[in-house]
Amino acid sequence: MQHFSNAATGDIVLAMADRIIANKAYLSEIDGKIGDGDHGVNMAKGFGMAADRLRDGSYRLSEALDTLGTVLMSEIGGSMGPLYGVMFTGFAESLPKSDAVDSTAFSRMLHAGLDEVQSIGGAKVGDKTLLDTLIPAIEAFDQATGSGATFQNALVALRTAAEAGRDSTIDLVAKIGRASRLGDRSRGVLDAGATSCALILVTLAEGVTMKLTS
Amino acid sequence: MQHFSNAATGDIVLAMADRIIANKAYLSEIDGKIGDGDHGVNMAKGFGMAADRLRDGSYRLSEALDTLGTVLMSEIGGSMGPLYGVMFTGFAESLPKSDAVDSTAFSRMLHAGLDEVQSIGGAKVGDKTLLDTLIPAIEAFDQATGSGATFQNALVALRTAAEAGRDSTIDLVAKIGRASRLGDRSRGVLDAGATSCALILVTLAEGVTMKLTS
Amino acid sequence: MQRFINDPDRVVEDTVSGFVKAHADLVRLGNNPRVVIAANAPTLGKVGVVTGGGSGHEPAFIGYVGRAMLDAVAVGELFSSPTARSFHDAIKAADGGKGVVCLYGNYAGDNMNVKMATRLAAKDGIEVATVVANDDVCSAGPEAREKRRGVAGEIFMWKCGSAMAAAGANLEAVRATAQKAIDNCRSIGVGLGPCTLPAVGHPNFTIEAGTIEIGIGHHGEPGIRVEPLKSAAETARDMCAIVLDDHGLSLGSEVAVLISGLGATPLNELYILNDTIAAEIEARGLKIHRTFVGNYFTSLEMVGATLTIMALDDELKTLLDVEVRCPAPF
Amino acid sequence: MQRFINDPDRVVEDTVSGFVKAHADLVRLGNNPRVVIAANAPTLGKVGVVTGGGSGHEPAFIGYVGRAMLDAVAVGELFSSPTARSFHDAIKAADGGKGVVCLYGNYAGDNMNVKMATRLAAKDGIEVATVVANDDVCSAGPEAREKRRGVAGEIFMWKCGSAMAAAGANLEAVRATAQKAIDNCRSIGVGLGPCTLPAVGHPNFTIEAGTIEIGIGHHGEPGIRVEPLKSAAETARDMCAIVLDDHGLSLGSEVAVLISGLGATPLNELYILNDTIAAEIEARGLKIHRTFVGNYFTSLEMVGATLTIMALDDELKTLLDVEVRCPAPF
Ligand SMILES: Nc1ncnc2c1ncn2[C@@H]1O[C@H](COP(=O)(O)OP(=O)(O)O)[C@@H](O)[C@H]1O
Ligand SMILES: Nc1ncnc2c1ncn2[C@@H]1O[C@H](COP(=O)(O)OP(=O)(O)O)[C@@H](O)[C@H]1O
Ligand SMILES: [Mg+2]
Ligand SMILES: [Mg+2]
Ligand SMILES: [Mg+2]
Ligand SMILES: [Mg+2]
Repeated sequence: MQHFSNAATGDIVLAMADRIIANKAYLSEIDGKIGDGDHGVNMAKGFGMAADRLRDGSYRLSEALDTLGTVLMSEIGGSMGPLYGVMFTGFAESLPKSDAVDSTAFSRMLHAGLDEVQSIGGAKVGDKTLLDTLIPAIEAFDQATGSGATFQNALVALRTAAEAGRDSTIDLVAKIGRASRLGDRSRGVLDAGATSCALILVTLAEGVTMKLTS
Repeated sequence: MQHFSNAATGDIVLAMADRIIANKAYLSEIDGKIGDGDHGVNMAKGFGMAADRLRDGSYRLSEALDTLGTVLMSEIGGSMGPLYGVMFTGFAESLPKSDAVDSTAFSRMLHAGLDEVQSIGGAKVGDKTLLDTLIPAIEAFDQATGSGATFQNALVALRTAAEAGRDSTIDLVAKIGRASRLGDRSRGVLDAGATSCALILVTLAEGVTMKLTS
Repeated sequence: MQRFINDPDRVVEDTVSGFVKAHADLVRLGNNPRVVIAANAPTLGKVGVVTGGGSGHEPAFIGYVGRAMLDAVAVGELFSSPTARSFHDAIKAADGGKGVVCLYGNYAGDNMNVKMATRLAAKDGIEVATVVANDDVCSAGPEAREKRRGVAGEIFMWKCGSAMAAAGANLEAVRATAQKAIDNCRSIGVGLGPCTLPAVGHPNFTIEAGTIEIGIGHHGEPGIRVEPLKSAAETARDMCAIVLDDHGLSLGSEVAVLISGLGATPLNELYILNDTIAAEIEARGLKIHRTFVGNYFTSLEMVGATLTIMALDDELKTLLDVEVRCPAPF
Repeated sequence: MQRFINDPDRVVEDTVSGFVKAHADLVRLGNNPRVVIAANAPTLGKVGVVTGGGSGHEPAFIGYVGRAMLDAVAVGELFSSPTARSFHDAIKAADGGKGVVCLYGNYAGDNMNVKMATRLAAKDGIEVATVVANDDVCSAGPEAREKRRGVAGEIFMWKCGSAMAAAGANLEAVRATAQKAIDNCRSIGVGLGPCTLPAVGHPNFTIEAGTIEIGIGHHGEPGIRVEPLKSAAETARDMCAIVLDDHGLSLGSEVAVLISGLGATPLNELYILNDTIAAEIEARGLKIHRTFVGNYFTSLEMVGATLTIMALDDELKTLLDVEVRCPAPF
C-alpha cells in the first residue's frame, strides 16, 4: 500500500509558501477585480512568516502544517487568517500518530480541514470561494481511491479537480464575502481564494507524490 | 460759486450701488488673479443691501452715505467692510449742516473719509490698495480748486486722477493685504480695491456734476 | 498619494504607536502590539468590555478605550479584521473575573475571528458573551437584519454596554443592554468620494463627480443607488427617510443622533446636514435627546457622512449620559 | 464640488443653524445670527471672553464656546473676518460687568473689525482688552513676531484665558494670562492639498501631487517652501525643528502639543505624525504634559496638518487642565 512518512515531509509546507509568495502579485491582481486587491499580500505575509519559522530545521508534516495554521490564525486576521488557519491546523491534528500516512489517512486529513473551514465560514460549493476548489478536489481523491486507484493516481485526480474547480469560479456569481455585494458584476473572473487554494493543493499533491513509497 | 444740495442728492448712492453691482463679476475676476476672488461678491452684497434700504424714499446725501457706511460696517466684515465703511460714514459726518455743499466742503468730506481709511487700515500710496486711487484723486481735486478751477472742472480732474491712480496699481507690488504674500508675483495686474474705488469716485463725480448749480 | 505615512505596510503600527504616545494617561499596550488596553483595565469584579475591527476608521475603534468605556480593543490591518489571537488577547486584558462581553461589527472576518477567540478564551476559563452590531440599514432588507453590517451605531453600543459594566452589572445584563442598544440603532452612509488603501495605491472604488452613493458601506461597499448630487437638505431628508422608515418609532419617542464624517468631509458640512436632519426628526414627532456631530467613525479619507439614530428608553438615556474619558471626542 | 451644501452663499448660515441645533445644551444665538453665545453667558461678575473669525475652520471658532470656555464668538463669512457689529454684539453678550477680553487672530480684517468693535463697546461703557494671536512661525521672521498670523495656538489662548476668567480673575489678569499663553505658543502648518470656497468653485491655490508646502497658512497663504513629499517622520522632524528652533526652550521645559488636521487628512495620519513628533520633543529634553490630536482647527477640506507647541508654567498647566464643556473635542 502506498504511503508517505509524516516524519520527513515538513518541507512540503516550505514549497507551498514559496509557491504562494511567487504568486503574490497575481493573487492580488485577481482579488482586485472583484475584491479589495489584498489577497496576495495577506497570503504572502502569512505563508512567509510561517516559512521563516520552519526554514532552519526539519519538521514533521503535521508540525509544519500546525505552524502554518497557527501563524495564519494569529498573525493574519481578515477572513483568510481564520479560514486557512483552521484548515491547516485541522489537517495537522488529524494526521495519524503513527508515522505512515496512507490514502485513507490522507483523505481523513483533507476532510478534517474541510470540516473546519465549513464550520467557521459557512460557505458551500457554488458560492465562488476557495471551497469551489477544495470540495471537488477532495471528492475526486475519494472517488479515485474508492474505485481502486493508487494513492499516486488519486493525487493526480485531486490536482486535476482542484484546477477545474478553480476555473469553475469564473462563471459563478459570488454569494459570500466581499465580492458578493457586486451581484452579477462578480461573474467573469476567477475567485482569488479558489486560485490560492488550487496552488496549495497542487503543491501538496506534488510534494506527497515525490515522497510516496509502497 | 458752484454747489449742490445735500438734501436732494441721496440717489447718487443708488447710482454707486448700481455701478458696483454691474461690475460684480469683473471685480471678483480681478481679485481672483492675486487675491481670493471675492471682492465683487463682498462689494455687491454690501452695496446691494444699502440700496435696498434707500430705494423707497428720498434721502439726503449725508443720510445715504451714512446708511451705506453703516451697512458695510455691520453686514460685510472682512477688510472692505471696515475700510469702505469708515470712509462712507466719514464722508457723511463731515458734510455741512447747511444744505449747500461747495467745493471746499466737498474737499473736506473727501479728506474726512480718507483719514478714517488710513487710520484704520494703515496703508499708504504705493502699497497697491484702494488708496492708490483715492489719494491722487483727492490731491487732483484740491490742486484744481487751488488753482481756481470750478467745482465742475475739479470733479473732472478727480475722475481723471482716480482712473490714472487705479491704472498705476498694475505696475505695483502689493505691500499690504492678502496679495502682499505673493511678493513680486503680485505685479502686472490691477488691484481690485483700487478698481472699485475708481468706480465709486467716478459715479460720485458724475452724480455731483449733474446736481451742480451756481 | 498626498499622505503623512512612512511605509504603506506599517500604517497601523505607526498609528497605534503615535496614538499610545498621545494618550498615555488613558491607554496602554500589553504584550500584543495589536491590542490597545485602557490604562485602568482590568477592573477586578467588573465585566470586561472589548471590541475590535479593521484600522482606518479612527477614532474608531481604539479611540473609545478609556474610563467607563471599552477595556480593550483588538486592532486589525486597514479595513481588515484583527486576528483571533488579538481578540483573544483583548479579552484576556479586559477580564476582571466576571466575564467579558465582545461588542463588534457584523463582517465575515470579525465573525470568524471572534468565534475562534471565544473558543480560546473558554479554554482559559473566561466566559465571553458577544453582541454583533448590524445597524446599517442599506446592507440588507428588514427581513434579513442579521445580515446587515455594523457601522457607527457600534459607538452607542459600546457606550451603553461599557457604562452598564462600569455600574457593576453582570455579564448577562451587560450583554442584554448592549444588544438592546444596537437593536435600537439604525444607520445609513452616503458617499461623495472614495478612499485609497496606502498599500494598494489607487481608490478601492469610484464615485463619479456630480453623483452621490446612497447606502455606501464603511469600506466603500456598494450602496443601494447612485444618483445625481443633490442639496444637503434633500440628502438629509433621504437619509432620515431611510433610517426612520426602517425604524418605525412611535410618536414622542426620544432619540440620540450621531452624524459622523467619513474622513475628508469638513465639519461645517456635517452641521449643514444636521440642520435638516434635526428638523426632519422633529417633524416626525420624535424628540432629540442628544446630538453628536463630528468625525466619530471614519473610512480613511472617504468623502461622505453617516447618520445613526438610536431610540432611547430611560435606561439607555441614563447610560448614554454617563461621563466618560476616552481619546475620541465622545 | 462633492459637498453637502444647499446654497454656496448660505454655507455659514446653515452651518451655524445646524450647530446650534446640535448643541443647544451649551450654546444659543442672540439677536444677531452671526454671534454664538454660551448658554450660561453672561456670568455676572465674571470677565467675559470672546473671539471671532472667518468660518470654514470648524470646530474653530464656534466649537469652543461653552462652560469655562468662551462666552461668545463672532462668526464671519468663510475665511473672512466677522463684522465690527458682530464682534461688538459678541462683546455685549459676554459682558458680566467686569469687562471683556477679546482673544483673536492676527489678520487684517479681524484687526480692523475688533478695533471698531472695541470703540463701539467703549461707548456702551464696556471695557475691552484685546490679545492678538501670532503663533504661526513661518508667516514672519522672529524679528517681526507681531506680523505673524494666529493659528491653532489660539485654542490654547482661549482655554487658558477662559479658565482664568472662570476662576474669577480680573480683566487685566485674564488679558495677561491669555497673552502669556499665546506668547508661549509656536505653530506650523504643512499642506498636501488645497481647498475650495463653495462660492468660488475652484481651489484657491494648488499643491502639486508629490509635493508638500511647508509653512502654509490657514487659508492657503503661501508657505516658506514647496518640496517633494517626504515620509511622515521626516515631515514631522521638519515641523518640530521649525517650531522648536523658534521657541528656544530650556532643557526640562514642559510643553503641551496640539496636532490638528486641516480638514481632509485622516486621523490615523495625524497619529503617525505624532509618533515622531513626540519622540523629537523628548529627544530635545522637553517633557510633554499633554497631547491633543484631531481636527481642532481646520481649513475646509484642505489636506495637511498643523503642529502647535505651548511652553507651560505651573499656571498655564493648571489652566489647561481645567475641565470644560464645549462642542469641540477639547
Ligand atoms: N466564508 C468563506 N468561506 C470560504 N472562503 C471564503 C469565505 N469568505 C471569503 N472567502 C474567500 O476569501 C477570498 C478573499 O480573501 P482575501 O482577499 O484575503 O480576504 P478579504 O476578502 O477579507 O480581503 C475570496 O476570494 C474567497 O475565496
Ligand atoms: N489696509 C488696507 N488699506 C486699504 N485698502 C486695503 C487694505 N487692505 C486691503 N485693501 C484693499 O482691499 C482689496 C481686497 O478686498 P476684498 O477682496 O474684498 O477683501 P479680502 O482681501 O479680505 O478678500 C484690495 O484689493 C485692496 O485694495
Ligand atoms: Mg481581499
Ligand atoms: Mg478678496
Ligand atoms: Mg481585505
Ligand atoms: Mg476674502
